[in-house]
Amino acid sequence: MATTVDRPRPAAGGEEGRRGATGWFDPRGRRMGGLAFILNRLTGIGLVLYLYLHLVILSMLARGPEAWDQFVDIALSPPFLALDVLLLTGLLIHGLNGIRVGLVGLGFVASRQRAMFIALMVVAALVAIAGALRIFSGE
Amino acid sequence: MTSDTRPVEPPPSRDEGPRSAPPFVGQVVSGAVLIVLLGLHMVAQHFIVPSGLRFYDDVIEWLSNPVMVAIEVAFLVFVTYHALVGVRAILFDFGFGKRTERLITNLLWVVGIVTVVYGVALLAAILNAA
Amino acid sequence: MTAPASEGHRTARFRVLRRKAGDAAPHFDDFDVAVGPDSTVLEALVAIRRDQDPSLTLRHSCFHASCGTCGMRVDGQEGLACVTKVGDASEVTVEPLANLPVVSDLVVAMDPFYDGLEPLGRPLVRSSENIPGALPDGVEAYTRYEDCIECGICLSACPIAGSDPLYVGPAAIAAAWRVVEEPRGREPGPVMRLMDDDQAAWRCHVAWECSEACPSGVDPARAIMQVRRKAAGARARRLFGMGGRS
Amino acid sequence: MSQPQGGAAPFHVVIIGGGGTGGALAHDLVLRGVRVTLVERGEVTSGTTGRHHGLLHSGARYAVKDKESAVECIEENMILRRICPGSFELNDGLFVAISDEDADYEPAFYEACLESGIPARRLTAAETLSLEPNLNPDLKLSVQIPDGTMDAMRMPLRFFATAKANGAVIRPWTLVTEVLARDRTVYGIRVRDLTSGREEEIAADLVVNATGPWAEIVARMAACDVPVQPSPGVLLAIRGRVCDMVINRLHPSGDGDIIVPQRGLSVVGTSSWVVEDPEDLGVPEDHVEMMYANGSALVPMVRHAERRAAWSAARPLIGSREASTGRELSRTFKCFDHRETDGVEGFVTISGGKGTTLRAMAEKTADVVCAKLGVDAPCRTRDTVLLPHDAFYTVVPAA
Repeated sequence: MATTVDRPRPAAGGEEGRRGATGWFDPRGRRMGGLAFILNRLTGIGLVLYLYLHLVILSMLARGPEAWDQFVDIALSPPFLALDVLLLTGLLIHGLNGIRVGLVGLGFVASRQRAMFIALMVVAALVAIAGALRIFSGE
Repeated sequence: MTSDTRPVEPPPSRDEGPRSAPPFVGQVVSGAVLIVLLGLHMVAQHFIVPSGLRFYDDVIEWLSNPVMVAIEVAFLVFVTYHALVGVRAILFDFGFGKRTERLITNLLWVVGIVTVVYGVALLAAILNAA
Repeated sequence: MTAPASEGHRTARFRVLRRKAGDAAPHFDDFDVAVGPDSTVLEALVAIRRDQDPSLTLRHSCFHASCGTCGMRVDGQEGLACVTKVGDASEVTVEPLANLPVVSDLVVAMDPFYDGLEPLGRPLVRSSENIPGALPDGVEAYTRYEDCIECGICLSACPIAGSDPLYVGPAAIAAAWRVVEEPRGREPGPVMRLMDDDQAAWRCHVAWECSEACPSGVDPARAIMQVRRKAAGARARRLFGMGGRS
Repeated sequence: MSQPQGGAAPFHVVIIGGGGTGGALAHDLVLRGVRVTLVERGEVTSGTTGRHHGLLHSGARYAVKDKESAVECIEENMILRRICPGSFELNDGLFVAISDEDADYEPAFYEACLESGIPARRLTAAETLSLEPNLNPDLKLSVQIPDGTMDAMRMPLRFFATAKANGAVIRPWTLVTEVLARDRTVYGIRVRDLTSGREEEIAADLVVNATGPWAEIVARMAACDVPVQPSPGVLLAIRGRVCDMVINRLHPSGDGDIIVPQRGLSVVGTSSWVVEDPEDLGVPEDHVEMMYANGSALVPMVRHAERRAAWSAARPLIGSREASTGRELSRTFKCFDHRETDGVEGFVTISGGKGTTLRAMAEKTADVVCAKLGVDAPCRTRDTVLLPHDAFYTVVPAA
C-alpha cells in the first residue's frame, strides 16, 4: 500500500526505527488502548494454544472411560484448577474486550471506547473472581 | 480559497480484482457466535448437568443428543476460524510481503481444515467407542 | 530585561538516545541540564546542544505545537518536545519517534509518513479557511482534521505501524476521511476504495494509541472507525442487492 | 576537497543558513541557472523563521513610521498569495482602536495605509463587533487591512521544496566550522556533517551568509562585520481561536498588540528587547504576563485562556549597537557585499527583514550575487508557483 520510492537517505538507523514484529507486546509507554490491544493478543495466543491442547486431551475420550476418568481426577487437583481459573480469565478478557473491539471497530459508540473498556474489564474481574471461588469450592 | 498547486491525481485503481470481506468483519461475526456458543456451553455445564460436564458417562450422555453434537461441531468450526484469523493477523505483523502473506493464508486454510476434520473424526470415534 | 531559561532552579538528567551514520547500535548519552518550573523538553535539548554537545541533532521549528517537527518519545511516550514540560522529573529519557527511519540522534526521516498521504491527493489542508457560507453547517465537526500538523506521532504510537511497513497509518486514514466527510469538490469514491483495504482501515486493531497520542486533537482512530462503518455498510448493501457503492 | 562537478551551470553558490531567506535565495538562484548548495546546522526553518507568529503582513503595522517596510510588505503579500496558493488563511486583519487615544491615531494611520498602497476599510464599532464578536466591547472603531495567517514553517518550506526539485542541494544538520578564504577572497566553507561527524570542504564561487540573527557570528568567521542586533520577542500561544481575523491594536507599534489565530491556537505577540547571543534568549515570565494583559485588552477572553506555549524568537535587526528595545530599528532588510564593507571578496550577507518579505530579500540578494558573478538572468520568483511544502520531504532530487 505504502509507495516505496527509492530515495537517497542518510539514515543512521535505517528501518530499525520500527518497533518491529515482536515490539507490539512491549507495554512501556503504551496508553490504555495499547494495553488493551496487548492484552487481547496475549490472551488470544493463549487461547489458541489451549484450543489445540484441548483437542489433544479430548482424544482420550475415544480411548474409553478409564483413561478419561483417570485424567479427570488429575484435572481436579488444585494446580489444574488454577489453570482453569487462568483459562476463564483469559476467555473473559478476550471475549469482553472483543465486544468493545467489535462495536468500536465497526464505527459504533467509538466515543465511548475508553469507558467501555474499563466497564468490561471490571465485569471480567468480577466474573473471574466469582468463577474462581466456584471452581475452588469444588461445587 | 486556493487549493494545492500539484495537480491532484486520482488514486491509482487497484488491480487485484474483487476483494473478500475484510477478515475483521469475520472476526467480529465469529467472535459474536463464539460468545453465544461458549455461553451455552457454560450454562449447560454448570446448570443443566448437575455435577458439571466431567466424567465419561456424563459426556457420552451429553453427546447422545444430536443437537449438542451440532453445537459442538459449530463451535469447533467457529473457534478454529477465529483462532487462525487471529494467528494470521499476528503473522502479518512481521511484514513479510504480499507473496508470503498469501502463502500464510493458504497454509492456515490447510491447518484449519485439518483441525476441523480431526475434531469431527474425534467426535465420531468417541461416539463409536461408547 | 531578560531571564535566560538556563537560570533553572534545579538540575535534571537527560538520557538522550544517540546514533550517527555508521554506528552499529544506538546508545544513550547523559546530560545534566538546569531546568526551571516551566522548562520544556525542547528548551532543555536546545540548551544541551548550545552548552554541551553541538553535534546533537533534533528537529524543531515553531516552539508552539504548530509545525509538528519536534515529535519524539519522552519517557517512552510520544509527544511534541516543545509542549512537553520537564515537570518534577529528575531523569528524562528522550528517544526519536519509532516506526520511522532514524537519520541521526533524534531526527527521523519523514518521507514514509508523507508517502502515505500521497495517493490520497494529500488532502490535509494546511490552513483553515475562513469563507463564511462556503462550508456545510456544523463545520466545527469537520475542521479538526485540518489540525493535523504532520508530526508522525500517530505513526510512532501505532502498534500496527510498528511492525507492518505496509500499513498506511492513522494520519493518512484521518486525511482520507476528511475527503469523504467534507469533499470540497473532490470525488470521495476512489479515496474510500483506497481506504477499504486490509492494509488501510481494516489493518487497525483499535488500540486507539494514535488518538490518545495526537498532540493536535485530530482523533484518527475515530476517523478509521468511520471509514470502516461506511465501507462495511456499503458492502452489506451490495451483499443484499441493495445497490450502493463502495 | 569535494569540488562540485559543474554541468551546464558554471557557478556554484553556497548559502549558509536554512531560514526563509536562505530557502528563497536558493530557489531564486537555481531559477537563474546558478548551482546552489545550502547548509543549515539544524532542521530548515529552525531559527527565527519557524518561530514567528505566522502573520502575513499587510504592511499596515509599519505604514506610519516606516513606509519603506510597509510598501515592501504589501507588495510581497500580494505576490505570496499568488505563488503560495493554499498556504494562507485569507482572513484579513483589523486594527482596533480601544482607547480615545487610539481613535485619534486612526486618521493618520488610515492615510498612511492608502499612501503605502495598502487597501484599507474603516469600520464602526458595531461593524467590527459583528465581524469579531469576542473583541473588547468598548472598542471605538477599526480599520480592516489584508493581513493573513500563514504556517510559519510550511510556507517557507515551499521555497526549499521547489529549490530542491530544481536541483539545489539542501543540507540540514550541517555545521559550518570555517569560512575558507585566501588573500581576502572567500573560496568555500568547511563543514561538519552532524549526522555522521564527517568533515569536508565545499568549494564555492561565492558564499552567502543568510543566518539572520547569527549573521554577525558567521560574518566574523570571514573576518567581516555585520551590524546585526538579535532582538528577541516573546510570543504566547493560547488554546482555542479567540478570533478568526488577525487582531492588531491601532496605535504606534508596541508590546503585546497583536493576536494571530493559528489552527486551533491563538498567538499573542510580542515584546522586544535586544541580546548579544541569539542562542540564549530565554522566556521572561513577566513578558508572558504582559502578553496576557495586553492581549486581553484586545480580546478579554485571552485573560483566562489556557497557555499552550510561550517562546522567544530573535528578529535579525540591522542597526546601531546602542539600540535597547529593538523597536527603533528598521524592519527592512539589507544586503551587504563585503568587498565594499570589509574588503573581502566572494562573501555576501543578507539580513534584517521579516517572514513576509523573504522573497524580496532573496531577489535583492540574488541580484547582488549574479552581478558579482556576471550571471545575466532575470529574477523569476514573482511568477513561479511553488511546490507544496511536503515535497521538501518527498521529492527525489534531480540527479
